[in-house]
Amino acid sequence: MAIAIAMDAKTITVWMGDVAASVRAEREYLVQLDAAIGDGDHGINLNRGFDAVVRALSADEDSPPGKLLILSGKTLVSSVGGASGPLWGSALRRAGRTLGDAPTFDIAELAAALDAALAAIVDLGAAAPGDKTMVDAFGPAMTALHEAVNRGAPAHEAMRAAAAAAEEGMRATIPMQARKGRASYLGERSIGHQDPGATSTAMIIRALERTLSDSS
Amino acid sequence: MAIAIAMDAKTITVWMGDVAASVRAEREYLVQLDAAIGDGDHGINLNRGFDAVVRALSADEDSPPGKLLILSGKTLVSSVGGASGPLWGSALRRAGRTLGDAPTFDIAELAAALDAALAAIVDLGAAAPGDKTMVDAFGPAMTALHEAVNRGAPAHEAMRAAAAAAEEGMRATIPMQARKGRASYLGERSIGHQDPGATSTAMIIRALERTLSDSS
Amino acid sequence: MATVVTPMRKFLNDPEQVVKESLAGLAASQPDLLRYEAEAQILVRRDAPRQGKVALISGGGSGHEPLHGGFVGRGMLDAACPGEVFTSPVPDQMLAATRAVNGGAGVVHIVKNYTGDVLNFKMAADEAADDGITVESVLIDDDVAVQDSLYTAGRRGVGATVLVEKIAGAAAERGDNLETVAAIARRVNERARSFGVALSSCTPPAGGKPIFDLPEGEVEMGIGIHGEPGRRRVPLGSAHSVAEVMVEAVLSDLRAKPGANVLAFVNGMGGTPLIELYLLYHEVEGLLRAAGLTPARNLVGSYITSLEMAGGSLTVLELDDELTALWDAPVHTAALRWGV
Amino acid sequence: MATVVTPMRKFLNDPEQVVKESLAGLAASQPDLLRYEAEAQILVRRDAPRQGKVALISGGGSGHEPLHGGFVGRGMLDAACPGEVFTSPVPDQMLAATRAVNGGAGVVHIVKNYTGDVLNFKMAADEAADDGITVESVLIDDDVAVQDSLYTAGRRGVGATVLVEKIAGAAAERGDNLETVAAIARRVNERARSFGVALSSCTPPAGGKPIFDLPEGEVEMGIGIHGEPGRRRVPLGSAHSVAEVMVEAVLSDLRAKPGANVLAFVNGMGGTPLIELYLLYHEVEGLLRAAGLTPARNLVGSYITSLEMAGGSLTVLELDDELTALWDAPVHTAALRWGV
Ligand SMILES: Nc1ncnc2c1ncn2[C@@H]1O[C@H](COP(=O)(O)OP(=O)(O)O)[C@@H](O)[C@H]1O
Ligand SMILES: Nc1ncnc2c1ncn2[C@@H]1O[C@H](COP(=O)(O)OP(=O)(O)O)[C@@H](O)[C@H]1O
Ligand SMILES: [Mg+2]
Ligand SMILES: [Mg+2]
Ligand SMILES: [Mg+2]
Ligand SMILES: [Mg+2]
Repeated sequence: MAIAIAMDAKTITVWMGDVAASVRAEREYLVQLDAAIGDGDHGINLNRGFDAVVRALSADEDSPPGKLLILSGKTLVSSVGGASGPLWGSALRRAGRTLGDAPTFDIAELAAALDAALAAIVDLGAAAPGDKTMVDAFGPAMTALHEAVNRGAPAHEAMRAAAAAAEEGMRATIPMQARKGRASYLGERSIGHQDPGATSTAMIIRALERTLSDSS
Repeated sequence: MAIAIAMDAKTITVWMGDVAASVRAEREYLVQLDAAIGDGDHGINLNRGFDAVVRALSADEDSPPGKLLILSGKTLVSSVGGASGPLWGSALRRAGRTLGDAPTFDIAELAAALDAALAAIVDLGAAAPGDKTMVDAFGPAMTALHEAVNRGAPAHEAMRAAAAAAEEGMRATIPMQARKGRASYLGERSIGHQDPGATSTAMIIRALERTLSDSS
Repeated sequence: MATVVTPMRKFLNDPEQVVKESLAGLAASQPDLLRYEAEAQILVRRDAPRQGKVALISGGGSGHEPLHGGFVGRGMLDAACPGEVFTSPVPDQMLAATRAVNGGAGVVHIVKNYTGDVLNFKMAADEAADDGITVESVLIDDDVAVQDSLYTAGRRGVGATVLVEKIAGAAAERGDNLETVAAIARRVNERARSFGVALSSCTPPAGGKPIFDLPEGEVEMGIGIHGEPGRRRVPLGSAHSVAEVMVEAVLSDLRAKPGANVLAFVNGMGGTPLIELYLLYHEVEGLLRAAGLTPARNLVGSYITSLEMAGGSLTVLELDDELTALWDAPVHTAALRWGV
Repeated sequence: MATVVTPMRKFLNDPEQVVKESLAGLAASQPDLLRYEAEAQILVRRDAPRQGKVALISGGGSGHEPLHGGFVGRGMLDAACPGEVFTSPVPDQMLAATRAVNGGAGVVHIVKNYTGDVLNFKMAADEAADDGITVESVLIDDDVAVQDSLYTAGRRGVGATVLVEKIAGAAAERGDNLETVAAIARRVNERARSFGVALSSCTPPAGGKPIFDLPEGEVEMGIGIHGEPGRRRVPLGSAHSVAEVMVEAVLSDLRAKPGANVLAFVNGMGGTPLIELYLLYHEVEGLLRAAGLTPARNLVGSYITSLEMAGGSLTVLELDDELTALWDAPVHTAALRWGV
């Protein structure tokens, strides 16, 4: 079985680099999803935002992981706009504050940081489960993550369970009628489409899973 | 051989009624021709104009043919607009003045009236043969008409020759480069298209031929 | 009827630069009126900040021109914060604009009710408060096509935004204080309702594809201004029948006093020419009078658009003497100008 | 009214009525400015005839809104004669307008150089002369896309028409006599050149079909304002490259004095939104400066259109002090307003 190694600043930069790459790769797909029930800019927004995050991080060599997450969140807020900018921006900032100044963190601390991230999104956007938002991918991911951590699974295994749950939650948004964000304007016409924010959220968590697996 | 009967006011009303009917029938075709090298309104313009002429004539029972032509011309001027309104309007007015107050007219007098009509078009529009205008249908028609009248052909035969020549002249506009009217803006791109005004002119002369044939 | 997919028939260089280049062009065409602060990507009234005057700023995604930049100037906005096309601006822009226009009397944020705009403006307002700048946020939500319920993000802000910016701008210009200007802005939003229809889709430059497909002969009823699909799609009827739907939707929700004076705003979505907007106004005006209302003021033109979308919207504002006087007050912006 | 499904993306009732209904809407929206004489199908300045003032009228096919009806009012036109869509009006209209506005000081006919317009205005002028009304006809022919030669009907009148109506209108308003007003109008036409491009076709309501087919990715260079095809068709390049062609075509023919002040008029064809027009102005302004000219004045917007056509045109007018002062003079019309 793999030996879980402690996670550090590198984990954050690799993770954000992976998110930037996968968002760029799926940019058109996210645009199409958003065009169907929103305004077609989600892929462009996140592409612009995470490219900016990568640039910002590359200028910061020696900050601890918490600070890098705060920098990432501030960068998203300042570069994305739209609904997803403040939401994911606040999420990463809140997660960073939770990690504090420690040079490393373990899976339990990571889970706590991600709890704080989800809480930030809910505080700001007030979305409930089933509203057809990023929360419907993020929520199930956290449940699965805690379940795995509690049974002592190694980091990358726990995160693999979280990523799978996020993707399941993402697909589960298809039959939902949106109650938050632009898609809610469509009323019943929002049913039958996968939520773009839930989709990008599943991608962000899957990127973290890859990061941990490769470093283990 | 047919006995040529004298032409009178009825000839004018029947002729104008036939023109209105054939322009209405060919309205879309004339629009397409004009769309190719002009602005696509020729069929609509003449349809509006000759319908107005028919209405005006139906309100005038007992005027002599010359007066009816003047009324027709004035009506065209007041209802068509575009280039073709003043041109054909002035043409019919000038033709009407030539016929004067006589209750009837023979083929020679008709030819003289049509000469005056063509002259009015040239005076106003200054088009020369080969400029790709209605003149390229009207001119050949008059040459053929005079030739037939001079050899003593009966009215409807003479007019049949005129109508055939007008249609030949109409087709001959296809290879021409327009030097007058909207089509001239296209320069060489006007080559290869049949001139809408020459086309409607050939229709007007063909309608006169049918009028004379039926009344003979 | 063949579906015609809207192609990119645009004057365009790099799609990523369209907003910046367009803002530079607007600023170049109005040097006496406003300045473009490229770094912060904001348009600021030339003579800002004006000491003692309540300042108004607004912002939102681009693609709605002349909103908001075309409304910066005397008697209207002190600054505009244009985001990327159809994407709300970032808090840094609103914060920079708030600082640039603050004349000590406070700043009004005019925020169209979209999640993105609301969240980004909120973050900017929080930071402005840290600077000790008093900010009053006014939410615009006049679109009757969206049910205002727990099941939606609430009504969208559409046509009323133009009227709020003009009328509240006049109140600030005459010297009203922050609370009064904000109250007047909220009153305009309160007394205005809008409904929009799309006759075609539109194509965001960065995406390069129409945001939805609308076959010829169909109309999308109840659209917003971001190319969001509407609530239903029906066969396109006569202008009269479309006007009937618009007027009915707006009036049934506005519930204006019988005989009230109203401002009728017939707006084009960007690709619909004036010949049609005047024809539509002809229908709307008749229907309003038939409903017992008096169109005492009107605005006809493309003032809040969705790129090159064909379509239009109707906004009806119930007037009172004060709102009428503030509407008539002098205004000098790139897009609205009278009395000066 | 019956709900008819129209294949066109237009607000439309009976296609035969579109001009009348649109004119009625414009008049209803501007009751203080003008009146619509439905019988004669003309728009007349509310306070016409103004004794002792030289009157200006213009007219042409409809589909170019706001031209000409949107320019009726103080400091511009005294009356407008709108024909059917893309079809010049009939002499009866110009005669009725001439009689309605004649204040004893003579009437200027502003005629765009199209065979139809020229012939119909000429017939009206002849009849007005019979009434003893002095008419000065001014021909507008600023379109450099058409070679002015024996082999064409001569240059078309396009964008300069707007500038002539504004500047000559200001001259008449300040009390200049007939000869002076006509001379100033001719000077503006003389010192102005235009060039237009189409990014899409347009569909006349009565015809119901696009007037020409323009594939995506191609641009029609050197178009007029009636959907006439242009002189050549090329792949659509960047806004910068299109602006280069426009500026080159206009300046090479205008031959303005080095360092001259110019008025740069970036016009939309009806379906192109402001975000693109400002972007295009940004390019044009830079190219004019690079050519050593000073864009001292500008006008950006859709003022002389071809229905819903996507595209634009550039008009450059070489200014002198008098023309600049007359441009700046107060104007109050539906489409242009400042200083009042
Ligand atoms: N109130 C909210 N709470 C949580 N997530 C939200 C909320 N509103 C919108 N979202 C998410 O944001 C996504 C859209 O993001 P984006 O397209 O970038 O912004 P915008 O809708 O402003 O264009 C939606 O798919 C949804 O998942
Ligand atoms: N100067 C002219 N002399 C003779 N005929 C002309 C002249 N100019 C145009 N025409 C004729 O008019 C026709 C176009 O008529 P129409 O489409 O009704 O007017 P418009 O060109 O104003 O739209 C042309 O096809 C041509 O035959
Ligand atoms: Mg979006
Ligand atoms: Mg024509
Ligand atoms: Mg957006
Ligand atoms: Mg025509």
